[in-house]
Amino acid sequence: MECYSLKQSDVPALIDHLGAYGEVIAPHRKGDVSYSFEPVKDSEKVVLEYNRTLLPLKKCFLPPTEKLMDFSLKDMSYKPTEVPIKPAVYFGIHSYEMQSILRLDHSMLSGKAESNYFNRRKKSRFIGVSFSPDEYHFSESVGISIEEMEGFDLYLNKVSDDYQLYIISDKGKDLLKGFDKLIQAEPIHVEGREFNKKIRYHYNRLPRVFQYAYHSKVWAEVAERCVGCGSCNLTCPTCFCFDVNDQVEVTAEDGMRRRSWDSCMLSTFAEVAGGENFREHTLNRTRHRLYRKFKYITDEEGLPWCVGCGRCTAFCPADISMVDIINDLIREDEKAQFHKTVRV
Amino acid sequence: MKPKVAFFDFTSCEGCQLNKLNLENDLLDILKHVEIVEFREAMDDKADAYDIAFIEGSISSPSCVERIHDIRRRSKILVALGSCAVNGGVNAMKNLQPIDEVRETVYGEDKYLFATLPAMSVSSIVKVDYEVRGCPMTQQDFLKLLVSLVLGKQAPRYDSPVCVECKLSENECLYNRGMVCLGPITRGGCDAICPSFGQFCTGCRGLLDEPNYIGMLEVMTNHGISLDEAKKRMLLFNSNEVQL
Amino acid sequence: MSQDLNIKVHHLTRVEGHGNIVVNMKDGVLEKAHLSIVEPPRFFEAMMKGRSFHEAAIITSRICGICSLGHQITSLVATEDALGLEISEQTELLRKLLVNGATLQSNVLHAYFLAAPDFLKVGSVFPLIATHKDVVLRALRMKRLANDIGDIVSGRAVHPITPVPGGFTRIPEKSELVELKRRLLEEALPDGIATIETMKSLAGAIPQFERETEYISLKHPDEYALYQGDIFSSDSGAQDVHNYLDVTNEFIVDHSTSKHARFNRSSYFVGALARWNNNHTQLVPEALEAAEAMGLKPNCYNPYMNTIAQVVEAVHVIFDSVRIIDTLLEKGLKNEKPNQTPTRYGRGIGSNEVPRGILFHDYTYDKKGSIVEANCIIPTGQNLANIDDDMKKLVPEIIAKSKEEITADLEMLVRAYDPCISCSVHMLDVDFIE
Amino acid sequence: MKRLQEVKSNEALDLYYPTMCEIVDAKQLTDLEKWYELKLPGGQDLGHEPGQFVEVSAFGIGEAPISISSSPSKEGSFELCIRQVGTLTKVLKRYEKGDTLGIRGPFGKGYPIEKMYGKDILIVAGGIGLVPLRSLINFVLDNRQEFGRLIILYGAKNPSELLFTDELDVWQRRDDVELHVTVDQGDPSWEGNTGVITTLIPELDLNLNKTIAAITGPPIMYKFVVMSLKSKQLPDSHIYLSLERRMKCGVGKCGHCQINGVYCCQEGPVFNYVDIKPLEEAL
Ligand SMILES: Cc1cc2nc3c(=O)[nH]c(=O)nc-3n(C[C@H](O)[C@H](O)[C@H](O)COP(=O)(O)OP(=O)(O)OC[C@H]3O[C@@H](n4cnc5c(N)ncnc54)[C@H](O)[C@@H]3O)c2cc1C
Ligand code: SF4
Ligand code: SF4
Ligand code: SF4
Repeated sequence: MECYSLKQSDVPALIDHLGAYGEVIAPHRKGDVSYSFEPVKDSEKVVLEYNRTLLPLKKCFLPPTEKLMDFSLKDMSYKPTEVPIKPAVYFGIHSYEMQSILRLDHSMLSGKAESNYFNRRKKSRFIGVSFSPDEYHFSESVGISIEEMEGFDLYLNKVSDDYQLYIISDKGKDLLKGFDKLIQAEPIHVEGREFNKKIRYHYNRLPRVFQYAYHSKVWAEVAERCVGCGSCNLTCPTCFCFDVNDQVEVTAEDGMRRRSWDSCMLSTFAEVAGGENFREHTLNRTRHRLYRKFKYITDEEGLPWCVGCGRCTAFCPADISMVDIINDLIREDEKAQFHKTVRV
Repeated sequence: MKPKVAFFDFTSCEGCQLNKLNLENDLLDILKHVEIVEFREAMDDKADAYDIAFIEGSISSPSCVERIHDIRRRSKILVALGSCAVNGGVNAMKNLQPIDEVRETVYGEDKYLFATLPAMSVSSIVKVDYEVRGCPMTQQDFLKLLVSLVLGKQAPRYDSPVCVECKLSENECLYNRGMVCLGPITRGGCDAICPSFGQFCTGCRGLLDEPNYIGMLEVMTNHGISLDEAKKRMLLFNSNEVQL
Repeated sequence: MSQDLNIKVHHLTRVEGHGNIVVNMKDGVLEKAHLSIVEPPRFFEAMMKGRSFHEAAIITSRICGICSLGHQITSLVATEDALGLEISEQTELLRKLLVNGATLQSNVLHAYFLAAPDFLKVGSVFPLIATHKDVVLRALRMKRLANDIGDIVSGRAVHPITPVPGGFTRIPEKSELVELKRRLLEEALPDGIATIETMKSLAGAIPQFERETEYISLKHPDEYALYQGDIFSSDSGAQDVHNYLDVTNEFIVDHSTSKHARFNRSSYFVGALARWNNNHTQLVPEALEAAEAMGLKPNCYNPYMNTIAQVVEAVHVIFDSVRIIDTLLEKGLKNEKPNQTPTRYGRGIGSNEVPRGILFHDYTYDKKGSIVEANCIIPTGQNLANIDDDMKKLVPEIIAKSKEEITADLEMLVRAYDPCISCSVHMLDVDFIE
Repeated sequence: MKRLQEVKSNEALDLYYPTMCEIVDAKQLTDLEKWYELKLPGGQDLGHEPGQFVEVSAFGIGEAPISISSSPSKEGSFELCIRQVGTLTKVLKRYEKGDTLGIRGPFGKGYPIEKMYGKDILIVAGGIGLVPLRSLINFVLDNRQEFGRLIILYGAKNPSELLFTDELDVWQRRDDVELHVTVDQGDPSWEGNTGVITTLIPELDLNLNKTIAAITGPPIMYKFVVMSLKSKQLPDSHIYLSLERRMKCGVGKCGHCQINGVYCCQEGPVFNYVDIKPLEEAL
């Protein structure tokens, strides 16, 4: 892998250079203590040292709300929304975020592939950046290291005050053509970026824990504290459920069909006509959320569908922690195993 | 035939009425679909029967009760507009204190001169077909319902918390900013306008069907306010609704 | 004309809230002439008890949706006075901009939607859509812009969101203010000028009636007072707002659910006409020209001219808003957080000019920052005695007219005051004569 | 895991755009249910299997999954029958002959016809459950010699809610159909069975090895019907059920129809009982 060194002060120049390929989207400050991915207007404003953005990068490929079509009630006709294929560079992306996009690809493209998603995704390039885990990151526990480079075209590793830039794909190499601020360098291993939050088991063992956890009392404990606001799903980079709604203008002649992100933590999510609700209680819904991350898809694809970004925990007003729930399940499982052994 | 529409106000601040007059850009389009036959705040005319009656304000005196029964009898569809009508809104705060005490605060010695009822929602007196929530009701909500009624569509009840729209707008959660917010248990539909403008949600659209009160109080007290204060915040717009 | 007259207008239309006009004349002697307020009481003072200073303005803004901004800002000023919270210059400028927006919206609404139908002798603004479409569209446009000032600066024109004790929860973007300024100059200004023309053409319909009375408003040393100042009476001069109770002297009458007020005489006038009489020299020159064009002269004693004074103010606030935006942009917008750390606890008074006149909020806080006592005195309440006095003078003057005409003149008189009845019943409930 | 690179441009589909279909006939069957016959542009065949569904959309109102009620053997048009329960379905009541509706689909997996050839078919339909099963029944009738016995159990709340009464009469008269109708509550003119649908099962004389059961009805019916069939020793693998879930897309994306880990719109709505037995959220 080719490795170069890049001065911190040259990062804006790199961003400007990338602008030649397409729109550059990168982390910016938002609010008092938060960050968000925004199109770059001023490369000096890009923030490369951030913990996590409010909404995941998913928002660029599967927008929070998206118009599917315009329709006319006069003649019952409609006009599909065209989603153009546009080149874009996603700059300053953490490894878990990249992994979430790869998982999202699977969700939106396997079975019947969706064109809206495909078109947005088609010409995207990704430039990774390393990060220092805070009290919520736990991606290592789900098999994603800070330096995981899969999916990236280029990767920036922070080394003391400057960066090392790795060229990972040919597309990445193309992006750099004509950029002259790079100096050949030897890769350096960066020490001391530790994850503070850890799941106690290797992720391979989690499906087995979940196999016996369906009736655990942990769910009821969580449900007692959960206020059901849906923030955990809505900020999760691998959740992709949506709702579809029609909106009609005041003229009552035209309107549009829109889809928007939905959350399986909301009470009406699994309700059918007649009022039957297949996940009536918070307990059922919390459990479903975690099973979606660690069992259902995992059984098929062999990977946890959680990337350890910590958003669901960091943005939960009730401070419900994904890792704590899992560790509680593990503890309960161990206790059950212990009792079984003792009885035998 | 355009449906005959009427607006009536009871105990309220009339902000919802004003919000309709504030629909400057859409007012003329609306008038294409409906005929406004009664709107005391804006016109003199009166009519006998209505296809759709919009009711603003809480019911808080014996004469209000009579009037609302009368309007119901003459209306095909009756819609409660704004939190005062939907659940009593801020008016219902007076229901929290013993009525004698309330009167004493206001009238002093003369307190027994005056008759008053608790501030009640319209639906506690007559059947309400639809609700437009919020204090004030939002113009988009009102238009949405009006268009639905024109299309003959039954407007579904919205039961998702304010947090949903807050997230979709990519707001920084006020809890992360050290503030206390009622968004998690408040019925959304307002596009999380308050958090989007940096202010906590006061719960003006009423609570979800099944709010987790205990969980919410725990969240609020964990973020630095007393239990007493947390309960008061919850009650602000929902004195008639909160079950603690 | 007979010597007996019995007028009872039940639930007067085109005013905010519920009120009845009652006139009773027997054998040529006027027995009764008054506006009775019949709105059910709402007990705001009681509701405020025990509430935190974070909530005070949220609650009082709900006293009245029409004047919500006025109540909110006045409430904030009272809270800040009580808790010793300093506010920044930027906060003050943004508040003034908001007050201007609210004044513009309310005055335009009143002039076009509530008063103009009287001048044109129709029942509401809706028939005017067919006959005077461009005028209606203009009114809607002006109102929209006025509301947009509220929407942009305070989040929402009715029950504003961002103004909180000590500042704002969100500061508008520079680009938003630049755009507002553009619209004020390119849309509001021409519309304002056209409004003057429209009002000029309607001026003939304004009844000629005069009654000199005491005019009370705020007065500010540097500007046309809308946001803060001293209390000023045309009879006795200036007073500190902390002495407001000496001015308002509220008293109970048996025909109204709202208290009345008096100071040096049996009644006084608050609102646009009082502000005009007391402070017209501080208006921008363009507003003074507008006044002249519409026949409004200093020391005008015709209450019907209140509507014209409102239009003059509309012109003033358009110019003043542009000035405020310029100042804000010049100084650069700062992302300030509200100052919410109390430096003392106790009593505080807030007073502002809202569209209908001078408004007072008075709170006392305990050491936890919760309200122990609250009092609000509302412009319409202060005007009620003056309206009654006007009626007593007016009825004998027009007694030769038909009953319908007399009723119309009386309704128009009450509407000229732009009474806000929702506000005035924030507290009191008395049985009234049906 | 599926990768972006594995997807060719022409494989990425516009999944959410309906085809506009003309209503060529419509009839109110009961107070609540209305029947529609629709035609695709150019009279194309829908190409469905019994048990599959389409997403029906009316602009301005929304979309809902609705079973195809006609047999695939019917050419040139297809039929739906819709109960008015909510936002969309209530508005559809006003749609008449000549109006257009948007259709996406057919979606999902229907009944395993291949496995049913030569077998006895036991239909258990509760209420509106007859709608998708009618597709199967008519398919069997159109290919009568390919199948063994056709036993139909049909239950409704009361006689006025019985659907397709004309066809019930025809089936009743045919001697190659064993039709048993019951209502929960009869009325004075009702001469047939009363009682819930499970009361019909014990009397059935079934050839257990040869019988395949197809059940559709309201959620609470399934548990009891399955229990009765099991007590008759019908093997689990011979039981097929069609499950209802909320569906927003019909193509396995929106997540609403998930039953534990299984997407009802993809793997279902018709399931073999063996496959859903381990799913806690299924019944
Ligand atoms: C595979 C499949 C096949 C189907 N086939 C048929 C068929 O052939 N015929 C048929 O008639 N139906 C069929 N259905 C059911 C049909 O899809 C639903 O009846 C339909 O989706 C209802 O849509 P709607 O817009 O009318 O109702 P909605 O208004 O969307 O109602 C849907 C949900 O919202 C809830 N809801 C609605 N209003 C309120 C309210 N005021 N308060 C609280 N909750 C409310 C309802 O309880 C329900 O849970 C099928 C369903 C599936 C999954
Ligand atoms: S489940 Fe939580 S930690 Fe895992 S990917 Fe989703 S938001 Fe991140
Ligand atoms: S700010 Fe309030 S509404 Fe928004 S996410 Fe946080 S708690 Fe929910
Ligand atoms: S955010 Fe809360 S207080 Fe604000 S409008 Fe919405 S529901 Fe009302």
